[in-house]
Amino acid sequence: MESLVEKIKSGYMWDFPGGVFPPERKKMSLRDPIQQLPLPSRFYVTVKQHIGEKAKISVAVGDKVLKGQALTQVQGPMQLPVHAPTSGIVESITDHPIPHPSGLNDQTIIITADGNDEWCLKQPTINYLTLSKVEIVDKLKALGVAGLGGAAFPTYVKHSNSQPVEVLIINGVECEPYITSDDALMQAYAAEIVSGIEIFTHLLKPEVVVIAIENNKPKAIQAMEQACAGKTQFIVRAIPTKYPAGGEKQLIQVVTGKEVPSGGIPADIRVVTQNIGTAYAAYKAIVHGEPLIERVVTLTGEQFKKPGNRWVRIGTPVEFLLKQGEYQQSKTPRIIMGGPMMGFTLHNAQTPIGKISNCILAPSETELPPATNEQACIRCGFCADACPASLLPQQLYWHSKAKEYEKAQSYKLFDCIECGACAYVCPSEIPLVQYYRVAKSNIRLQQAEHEKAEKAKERFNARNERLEREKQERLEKHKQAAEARKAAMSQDPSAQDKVAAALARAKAKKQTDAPSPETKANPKQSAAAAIARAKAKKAKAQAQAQAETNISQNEPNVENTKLDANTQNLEPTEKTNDAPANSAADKAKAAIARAKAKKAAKMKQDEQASIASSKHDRQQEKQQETSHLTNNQDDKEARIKAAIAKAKAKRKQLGEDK
Amino acid sequence: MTILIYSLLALGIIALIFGAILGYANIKFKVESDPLVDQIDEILPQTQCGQCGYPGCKPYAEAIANGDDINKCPPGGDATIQKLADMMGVEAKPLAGTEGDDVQEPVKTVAYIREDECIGCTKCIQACPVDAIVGAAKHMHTVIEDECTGCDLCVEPCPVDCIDMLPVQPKPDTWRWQLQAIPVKQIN
Amino acid sequence: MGVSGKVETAIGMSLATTFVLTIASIASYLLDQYILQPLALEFLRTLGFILVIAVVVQFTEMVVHKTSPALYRILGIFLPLITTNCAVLGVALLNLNEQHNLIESAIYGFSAALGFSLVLILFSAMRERLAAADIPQPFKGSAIAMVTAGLMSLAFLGFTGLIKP
Amino acid sequence: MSFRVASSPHGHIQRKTSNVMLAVALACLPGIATQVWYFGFGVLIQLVLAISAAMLAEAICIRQRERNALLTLKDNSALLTGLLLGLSLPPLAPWWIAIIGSVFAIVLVKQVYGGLGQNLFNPAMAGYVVLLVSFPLSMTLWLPPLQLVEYQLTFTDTIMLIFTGYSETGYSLAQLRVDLDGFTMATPLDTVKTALTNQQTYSEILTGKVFSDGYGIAWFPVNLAYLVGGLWLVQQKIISWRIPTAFLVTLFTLSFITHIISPDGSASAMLHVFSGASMFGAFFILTDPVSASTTAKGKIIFGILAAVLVYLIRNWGGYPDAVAFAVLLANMCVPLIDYYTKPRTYGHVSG
Repeated sequence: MESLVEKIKSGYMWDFPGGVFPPERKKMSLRDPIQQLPLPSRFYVTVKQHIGEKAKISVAVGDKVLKGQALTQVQGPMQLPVHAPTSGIVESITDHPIPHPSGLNDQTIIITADGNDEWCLKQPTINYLTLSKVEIVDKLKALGVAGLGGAAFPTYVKHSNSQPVEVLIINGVECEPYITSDDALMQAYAAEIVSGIEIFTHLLKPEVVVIAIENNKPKAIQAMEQACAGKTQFIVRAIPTKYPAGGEKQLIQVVTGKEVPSGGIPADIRVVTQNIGTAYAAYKAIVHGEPLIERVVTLTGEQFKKPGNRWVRIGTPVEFLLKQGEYQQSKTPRIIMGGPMMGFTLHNAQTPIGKISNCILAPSETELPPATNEQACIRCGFCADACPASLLPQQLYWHSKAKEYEKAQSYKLFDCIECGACAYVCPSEIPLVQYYRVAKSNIRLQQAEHEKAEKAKERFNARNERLEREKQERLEKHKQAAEARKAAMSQDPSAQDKVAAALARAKAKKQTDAPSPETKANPKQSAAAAIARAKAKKAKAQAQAQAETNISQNEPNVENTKLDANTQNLEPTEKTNDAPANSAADKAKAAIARAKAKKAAKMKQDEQASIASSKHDRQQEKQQETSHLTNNQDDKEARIKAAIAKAKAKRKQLGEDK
Repeated sequence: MTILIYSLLALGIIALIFGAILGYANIKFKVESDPLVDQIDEILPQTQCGQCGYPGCKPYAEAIANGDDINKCPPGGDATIQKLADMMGVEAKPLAGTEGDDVQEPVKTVAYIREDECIGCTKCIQACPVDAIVGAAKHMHTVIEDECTGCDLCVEPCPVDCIDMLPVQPKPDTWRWQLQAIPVKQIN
Repeated sequence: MGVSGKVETAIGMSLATTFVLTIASIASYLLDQYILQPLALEFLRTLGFILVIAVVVQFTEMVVHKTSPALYRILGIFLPLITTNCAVLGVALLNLNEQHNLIESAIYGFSAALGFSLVLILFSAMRERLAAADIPQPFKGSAIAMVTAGLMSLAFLGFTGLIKP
Repeated sequence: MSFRVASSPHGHIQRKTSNVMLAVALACLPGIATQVWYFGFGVLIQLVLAISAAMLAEAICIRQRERNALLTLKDNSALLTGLLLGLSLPPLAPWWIAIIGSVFAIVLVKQVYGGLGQNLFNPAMAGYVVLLVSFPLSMTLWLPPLQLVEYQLTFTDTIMLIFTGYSETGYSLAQLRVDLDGFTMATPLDTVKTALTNQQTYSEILTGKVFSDGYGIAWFPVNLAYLVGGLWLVQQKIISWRIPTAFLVTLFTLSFITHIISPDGSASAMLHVFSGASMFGAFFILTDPVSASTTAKGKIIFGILAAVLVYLIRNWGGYPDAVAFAVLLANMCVPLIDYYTKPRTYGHVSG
């Protein structure tokens, strides 16, 4: 049987199951070549733009940065630096919306451009063949080159593993409708891309390099063939148009007929895939020494008056792009970052462009009608036919909706690549991918919680052992002390009368106690006073809480009435649990009730009142403790003494309870 | 009359034979203790918070093993009840105390010590079942956020009441897709 | 009904029942042939059969307890139920008035058990799928199971007249 | 400005559930036409009765559960169930037959399980079986094809018959069924079964009134019409080819084998495949997406199982045409079949 490489060279192609054919609508954004953009006034560079850990920020607020200067330093594995898109001043480092479906905020470096776009010094290497493999990979890492296909996987990691590579696939498929950023890049910069691919071939030394392009992009295929004219090792392969042919796993299946093992990475079957954009970025980084600060973004959709591809600096806010493309706001505005199949809707216009955002899509109502009502699943199986990973979407939906996560996993939920083909063909318009995402995140959460519980259990057992050990030690110490005393007693007789003298002194002290005035009272009286005072304070706090909850009685929300119920039944338990020693169960229930009541009270009480009242307590304690001291003596030292007294009193009171 | 004796005799013999077989089987198939308890303990969230009325998760696991009902664990929430129901082959009841309103997810909370009011009395350290509070006598105390299981036991012993239970804020990587709650945000 | 909630338990239960039924039919045949007949104690037949079945079930329970504790814990209370399962006694008695010899009664017992298992496993697979359907509140739980059982019996009506007596 | 947030696949093809159900209903048209042509207007009346009863029952159930009734009715599933049931009833069956069948089908077999998509059994066939079992007499009153009947029924006659049991001129249904030479007529399969039991050889039966050159007179074109409708559905990718082919191929081979073994003792393979409700069952009943198996391998097993059951009951069972029973029995095994026929997922070794 001829080896895989010959088979690929002979032009044989495999196919992947399922797949859908959405309308492409790519013409709209391919009319004119890639245009440059003026500089926006402010850039928002998200610190974490790749799969892996955040790098350490190396600039401070107010620093002056030049274009291409590294803003973060790499410290650990799987980290990637980000660079300044233009010269300017670091305005602030705060939380700002990030290009993520959740719309949450994350650490972002905000740079105000000074307009002169001045480059920092670059270290281009004319002939990279002289550099060793490690140096090239480090340069890729230092200049922040990440996969631009959609996953932003740090490129240097892909090139630093040691396994031999049989096939290197360059992914120019771009099967998502509407997006033409790779297509435009190939048509305009074929030569640079090919030299980028040469760098990858130099690094990986694959037996064959396949540049896969969908056969609905003739101009791109022609441009790439011209650029690879001389190179025997490079094969430009036109693959049949079918969504999701561009998915890494599906592309490997089409080109090599092999399947990436579940949970494994393509390198396990000696295949590596790289995106066209990544090849271009690698070329600019190695040969020109320019970090990844710019990428082609397609602005498309009927709402854009001037759709097309633009060179956009990483960190440009989407709002600026909307102005550039002359965006007309429709009744229910909807901006999608990415394509219609896998893109996510943005929560607000301030979100910046990241390394993964290849398209801003602003569809009109008629173009991509928003989903209407979701009907029940009739198990028709259209989605099972469309699924490229040959899963059973209807069973996954059935179990995910019923929260039966073990069954969902037994139907291999985590092999779903969320390409959206099943939801696209579902006649009942069920947002299947949404159900799977919810199920996946719940499963991940449950696993995380299970690990946390595991850790908590270990700590709990460790703590018990510690307490056990301490008790043993204490017993040990007491035993030795007792023996030492007995030994001392037996040796010299004088020890006896010392004990007798101590007893006599104690008796004498008791007579003098009774008549002495209050101020010099022995510890017992002051303890009783402290208990009374503590009870008063607690009653006062209760009364306050009771007053607040009565006012809020008429508030409609259920939460509050539940709280009232707690506070009501709290009253009786409050009184009872002081007196008799109760079992751990009532104590725990009281703890919950009191915590909830306190929380309700705190929500109502503003901060100010609580500080005033606690200061008032402290003053009161101070007078009682140090009668001759004036009150503005060093506050901290007095407070600690007061609390210790209170703690002693409390411990005594607890002692009586047991 | 003889029929009566015969029948008694016959039944007697049969009973004897089978009794012997059963006796023998009983010895041969001796089964040691049932590993059920630590399987249940495996599922419980180990917050040792005592909200189920038992002083910790292990005692509650033993209680479940000999018949206590399985919906007394608020931190575990529905997921734990579901797992316990599958394991014990019992019907999964909603969480105790939340039968009334619709069961929303218990908000995960973490303890937080207001530093300016803490007097370093180490009472909360003794109370914390998982040693998640760092500090020493007369020194500043603080809670290790990752370790704290939100079991609420440190709030009560604190003399100056400076510990609050704050809900955990979702970070981008721990953010969870919500099904219906896709918000339409009014931001401009 | 209780055990047919999940497919695994149903399979476990049907295996146990098959084992019990076959052994019980053989044992009851032997008991009748060699002890009751010669001593003309036919009237003791039912009592003897129940004794035999009880012993066989107890024996299986111990075997299951030893071999797979997990299955035992899930099946636990249902294993002794097999004794009360009238099919077992029914098969034993049917064997007699059909004058089956040893092999016939064994096959008869085994095939009866096979039928029982088939229905039980099908029924449990269906109930497992129903667990996630949003059945209206009054029908949840055993109500819907009864409806399904009714429809199943409706379907089995198709086999009337299959065996020409 | 605020943006609408939605989950990821934003585009969608235009084929909704309602179109799918409607397409299946349309595919039945040729079959209905031939049936009306051969058996008179009774079929249409039964259809109207069955569909209206089904829709009404569904509307009531949905409103019981406080859901938007109009919306659910628009998905045409009740219409399809009513249509399938109406087609399988004898044309002149009394009016309450159709009503009881549809109400039972919708309420007890579908809504009780939670509405569209969650019922385990095919509602139409469950309804048909309940009727067959509880009203055997009126369910087997199949009128012979019109050409053979001596008394031509007018439209008013059929309505009178259905609603009053007597035609305009006072003939009762039984009398009408008498044909030219006096003895009552039955469906080809029925005749074959009764004849075979009283030891007539198959060739003699063929000479009987009901058959013409080897096939049932009316029933062969009806089956042909359903075959045409079915093939259109498969071409439209509304139903997958797996179930019908598996069913027909198995039925054909089985009956062919027995026919070779005992040519006199059993009907020919072609008769089996082209008579009774075989075609109708294969393309419209078995492929009901809700109650059939969903996995590719599962569909084939489902088809084979149904064919074997039909073959068994037809040759040895008590009922002449057992498609309904076979469907229900196969539906019972669907959860088990789905459980064991999971396709091999990408990147996994075994299924």
